[in-house]
Amino acid sequence: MPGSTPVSAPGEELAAQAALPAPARRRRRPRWLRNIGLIGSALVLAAIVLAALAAPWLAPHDPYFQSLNDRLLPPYFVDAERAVPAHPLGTDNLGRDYLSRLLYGARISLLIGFFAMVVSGLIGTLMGVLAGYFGGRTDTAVSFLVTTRLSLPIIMVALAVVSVFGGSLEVVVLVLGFLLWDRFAVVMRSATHQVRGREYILAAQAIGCSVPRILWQEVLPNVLSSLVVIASYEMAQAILLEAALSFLGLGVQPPLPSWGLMVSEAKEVMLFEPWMIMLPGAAICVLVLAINLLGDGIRDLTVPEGRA
Amino acid sequence: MRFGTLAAALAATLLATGAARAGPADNSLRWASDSEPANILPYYNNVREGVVLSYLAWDAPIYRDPASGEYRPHLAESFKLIDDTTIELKMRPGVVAHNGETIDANDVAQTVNAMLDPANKVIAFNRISWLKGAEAVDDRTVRLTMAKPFGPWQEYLTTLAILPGDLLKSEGVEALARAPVGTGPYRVAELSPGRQIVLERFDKYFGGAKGAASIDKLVFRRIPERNTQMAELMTGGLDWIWRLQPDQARNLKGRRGIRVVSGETIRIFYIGLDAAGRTGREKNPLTDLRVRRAINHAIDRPGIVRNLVGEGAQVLNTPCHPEQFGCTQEGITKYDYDPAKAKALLAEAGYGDGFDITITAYRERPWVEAIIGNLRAVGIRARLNWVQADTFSGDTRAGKVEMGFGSWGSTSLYDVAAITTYFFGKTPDDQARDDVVAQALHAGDAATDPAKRQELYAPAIRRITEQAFWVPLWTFPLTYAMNEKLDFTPSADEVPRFFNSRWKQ
Amino acid sequence: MLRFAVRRLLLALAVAFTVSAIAFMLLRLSGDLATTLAGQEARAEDVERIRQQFGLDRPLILQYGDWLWRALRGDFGRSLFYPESVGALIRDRLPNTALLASLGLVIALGLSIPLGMAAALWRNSWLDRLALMLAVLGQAMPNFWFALLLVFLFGMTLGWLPISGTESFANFIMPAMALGWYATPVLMRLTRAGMVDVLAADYVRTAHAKGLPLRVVLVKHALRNAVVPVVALAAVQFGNMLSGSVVIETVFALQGIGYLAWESISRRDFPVVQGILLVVALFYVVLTLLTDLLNAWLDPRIRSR
Amino acid sequence: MSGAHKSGALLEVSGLSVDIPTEAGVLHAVRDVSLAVRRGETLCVVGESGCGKSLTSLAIMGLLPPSAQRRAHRLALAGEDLQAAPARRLRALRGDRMAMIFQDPMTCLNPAWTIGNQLEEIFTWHGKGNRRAAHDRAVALLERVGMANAAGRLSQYPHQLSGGLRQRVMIAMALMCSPDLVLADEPTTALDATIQLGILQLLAELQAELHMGLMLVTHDLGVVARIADRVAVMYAGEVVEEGPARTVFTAPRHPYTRGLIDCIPQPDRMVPGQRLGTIPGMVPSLVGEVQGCAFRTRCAFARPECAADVAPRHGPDAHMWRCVLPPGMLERAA
Repeated sequence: MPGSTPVSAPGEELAAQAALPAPARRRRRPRWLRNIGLIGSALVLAAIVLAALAAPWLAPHDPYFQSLNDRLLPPYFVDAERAVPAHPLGTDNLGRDYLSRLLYGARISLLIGFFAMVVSGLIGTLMGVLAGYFGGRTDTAVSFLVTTRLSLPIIMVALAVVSVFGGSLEVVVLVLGFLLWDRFAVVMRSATHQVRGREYILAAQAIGCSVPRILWQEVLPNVLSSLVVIASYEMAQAILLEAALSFLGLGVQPPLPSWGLMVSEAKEVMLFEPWMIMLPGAAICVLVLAINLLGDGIRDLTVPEGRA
Repeated sequence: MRFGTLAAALAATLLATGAARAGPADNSLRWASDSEPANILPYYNNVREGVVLSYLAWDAPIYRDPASGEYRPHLAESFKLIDDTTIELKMRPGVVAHNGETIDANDVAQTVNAMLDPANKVIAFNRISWLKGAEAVDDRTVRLTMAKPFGPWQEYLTTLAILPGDLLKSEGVEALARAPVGTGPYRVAELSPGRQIVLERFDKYFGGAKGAASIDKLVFRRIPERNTQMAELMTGGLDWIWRLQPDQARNLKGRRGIRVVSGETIRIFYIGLDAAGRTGREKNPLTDLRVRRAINHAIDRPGIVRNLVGEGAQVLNTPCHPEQFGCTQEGITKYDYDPAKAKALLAEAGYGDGFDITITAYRERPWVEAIIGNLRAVGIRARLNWVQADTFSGDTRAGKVEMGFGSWGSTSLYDVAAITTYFFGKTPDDQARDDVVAQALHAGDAATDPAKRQELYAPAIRRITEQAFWVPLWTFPLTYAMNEKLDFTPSADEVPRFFNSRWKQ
Repeated sequence: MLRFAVRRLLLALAVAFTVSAIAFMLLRLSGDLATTLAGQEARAEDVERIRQQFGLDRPLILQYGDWLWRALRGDFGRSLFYPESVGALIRDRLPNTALLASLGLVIALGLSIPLGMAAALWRNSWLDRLALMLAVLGQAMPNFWFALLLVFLFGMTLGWLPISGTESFANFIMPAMALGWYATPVLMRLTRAGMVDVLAADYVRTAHAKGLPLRVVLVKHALRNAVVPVVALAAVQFGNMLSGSVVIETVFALQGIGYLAWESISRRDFPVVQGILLVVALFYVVLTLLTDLLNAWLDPRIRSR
Repeated sequence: MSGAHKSGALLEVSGLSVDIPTEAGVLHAVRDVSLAVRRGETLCVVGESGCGKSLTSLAIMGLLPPSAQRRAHRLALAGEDLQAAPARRLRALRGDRMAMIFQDPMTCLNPAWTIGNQLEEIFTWHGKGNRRAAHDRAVALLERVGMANAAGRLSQYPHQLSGGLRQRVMIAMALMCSPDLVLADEPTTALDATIQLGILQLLAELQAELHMGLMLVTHDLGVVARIADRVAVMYAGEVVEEGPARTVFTAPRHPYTRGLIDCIPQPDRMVPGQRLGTIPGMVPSLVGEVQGCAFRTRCAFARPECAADVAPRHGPDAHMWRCVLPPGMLERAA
């Protein structure tokens, strides 16, 4: 290990020092403003959300307008000679403007990623915390549910759901939400389990704190970092899984574009026209990176200074 | 300089891998497809690869020459109708199966009767369901009884693969499926579903109409991912792949050592319309002839064919492939691409503002999207209902489909009976339910005189186009990519005949 | 301990049969088996005949009951498509997927634990950022894309590894890389999060004060406490790899259980689906059991409860 | 700072500063601290929370958080310069020649390993002997620190022990390699008042018995009076007074020390466990430049010259203080 930096806790004294009343302290910008990752990711995320909202005004073309004679035009950065000014990012296999589809696709991907993550997060966290905290029968019941869920292949559930309900945005969100909660549950269970025996939880119990209050105040902050990691991961998962579902006909209905769907569509020509998969792929990467950094930033804010 | 060396090294590796695995060296052929028959017995699968393998490892009494379209005696020396429902086959003497068993009239009778036995749970029913039974008259003569007078009997006879009767009786169907024995030009040397099926040339093959095979060994691999197939082809791990999309074909074409061939097939694409109003929709636009014609005019078939379907495809105007027996192209109504006319027809029908409709589909999504785009342009707001193939069939039969985008390969049969009667003969799949059409088609099916059949079918075909019951879209070209040293001729029935292929020196 | 294990196994059986009932319903809801069996170009009357031959026209509950009754006696039936028993099919394909998933897990842990530790040690350094980027790239890149990039690099350009097939060990390297790469991000980030918390713990400072070598402090004292949630998740990831390696098996044409499951689901070969689900459910339960045991070993406080 | 007593000192600290960059600016947490501990001597460092006493001990051990910056004129253990020593050498010294006992025994033991394992590893890693020897030593020390069934305890996990027992384990752990110097950072603060005394007595006994240097960081003046040879009083990151315990108690020269002592009725007969009294006012911020005597804002005797830096003054008996007040000013008004 180069530098051989001993990494250790600064100890309580440091925290005490930092928390000293400071009449002489200069006025500084609030703490969150100085976290570059946080600001950067928030800005990127805001930009994506804005682009999604303003797609009708930003998009140079109707994202549904096809022109078979102009299909598979390359973007400028790939082949400046064949590219045309009307389609700076090229066109897809039906001659639809790729930039416009990317902008409109942001809407679907954001909606699906966010809400599917929220739904699965709520279910998974609740189950995991209950199982980890109460143990015993509750734990058995939850592991029964988790194992049942894990044993059911997503595709099978999706096929059945689409046959019964048909495909729509709401169905996609719910299907993904009900399918992706397992990681939340598993991680929350073991994290809660670990935290449960700690003295401060016992102490909180001993002084008669109500159980939900203990869970909310003591357990959640302790597992927040794991939670943020899983949440950002699941959001990316939801966005990508939507692509797979779209191909089964469960996803959003065409010609509505989503990034995941665009990635899947580009697969057929990825050996020859790699830019087609790279553009929506990069969009997903940027979105997920922003979500991750935002998660890290928020986490750093919630942990006392000097610790996180 | 260093990059040059590196590139040279890479090229050398590439070539080395290619040389080590390519087919010409050991006179073998490695081919791959995206699906495979779970059960290799001809009567127990319904995938195209299964048909291909059945041609390689088994034989039928007669063989249809893909070039001339002629029916030639194969396992049988001669074949004839002795009455409306009885076929008599004279079997070729001295044919042996891969296990050495002699194949004669008894095997034909045993095969037919065993496959008709419900206990054997045949899946590819259309190979056999036109027959009622078979009886061996002597060792070389067998009589097949048809369920009813059936015009295209010769065509169907080409798919009646003969299994070794003794083995079938002693081992049972399942054991035979695991250790298959046939009479074909190749014998199954290794059967490992999911991995590979290895066929080796059968040296005692009788030849017949198929002729003697040239390539020693055929290795079939199921590779579901097209990109992987192309990668294997480009590095010499495979010698032959098919079902390439036009964009893939275009890009593969320039590669060294690779030949891309497109071939017409008798598979067609169509949109079925709820002309009889079976969906029960109120104020159903599809029951209006003007709307059906408008839809026909609205779809830019030439444009889609040129840009998306690819080389070898042609615009289709009839509810059958022009190559199929009875599929007249004379006197039919053609609908050219004319959005203005489509709009006018819609306005005339009272749909000046267009209407909403569902289009159900299960394959070729980009094509469907292109069609939806065309329909939008004339005001028809089509919503895609993407389903599985079985749901598509089921829903169509249940009369739940408004517009159904489908494809039909007529099980490679060159006869209108395998397609038009299926869709317009008052069958559950018949969305038009037109008595005139259905009667004409059934009469044509039952007749056995070819000229008479032609005459009976023609008015039905004309009426279907005139009434615009369907939107015939285009024919489907198959695109193959292969090692350029392979001598391979595609055939329109979607059955690559590797027993006629060889390696060029 | 034994009671614990027995309870887990009972749970496994409960899960297996719940899953089998749900699966049966779902498969029937999602399409028509007779039509699939008969094939796309079969006549409607042929479909009906097949429906009768296979007994698919009987009430669903009877069909399920039949299957269950035989399954309870250890007979999981025969595939409706393959001329094989379900057991033989699974025996044939499970080892390939198990090897693939194990390799994938080894790669994932081999990448994620050191990277996650390094990222936690040098927090907010370029290394941390790089690891985060890799993680994001890993989770935002569709796995077929990454798999095909591997094919392009190692299979086509370098020619080091066979592109597809199941023939040799070399065939498993690229698929395992793709599978492992896919599981790495979340494990790595979880390791990092755990390490960040643990590195701030007093007992790690104690370990430093004891003058132990850095690697002992990091591995024995820090990592061991940080990996508890990682282990739990790794088990889930392993399970997911086992049943969810469809895409990878598709790209690399690997003869495994994932593809078999997918294929059987899409053509409603329910005896095979049921068999696979049963195996997967049992596997998850065993995996959870092992995870709990491992975590109990890692964290004695869990044990005493 | 008469060098006389420092020659041959076990621990020499001179001009030690610790700066911590915070978002508000650089926090001068420890400022120009000089201390010395001789073999067989107990130095008590006293002061309020946040005065930098714990950071001082962490700085000596080299266990500061990575962001903290340590500077010193001299930092030496038995004559060996700790600042110049490479990381490897420091690790060899830590645990072996100098050991530390932390404040909270509840969190300082690794929950994942047995007591025995954690005791033995320090012995074996420092090459003191094989596992057998480590085991015997661990049993002997646990017995010595007053744990019944010592051999049985070795296979127990920390969570199975009470806080008092855990601190005894921590003490035993510190002693595994017979260090020359033990730094104890408020070792009893986290414990029940009833067992604090026992632990401290144990520490004092062991110190005498093993003839170690002991630096005890505490805010318990009762402890100081009882076991200290020398006392260092810290305020706002600075040592404001340092000297032999008796001298400091009887004749303090810094008003802060006086204040501390005044909060206790009878310094000579101090009740153990007694907390420091309160002095009105607030500790100033140590962020940014700190000029002059930090205590002047709370000092009843503050004068204009207190705003300038105050040089340390030295009395006989190696007594040091940082105050401009002339002698006699702080005599008790009683």
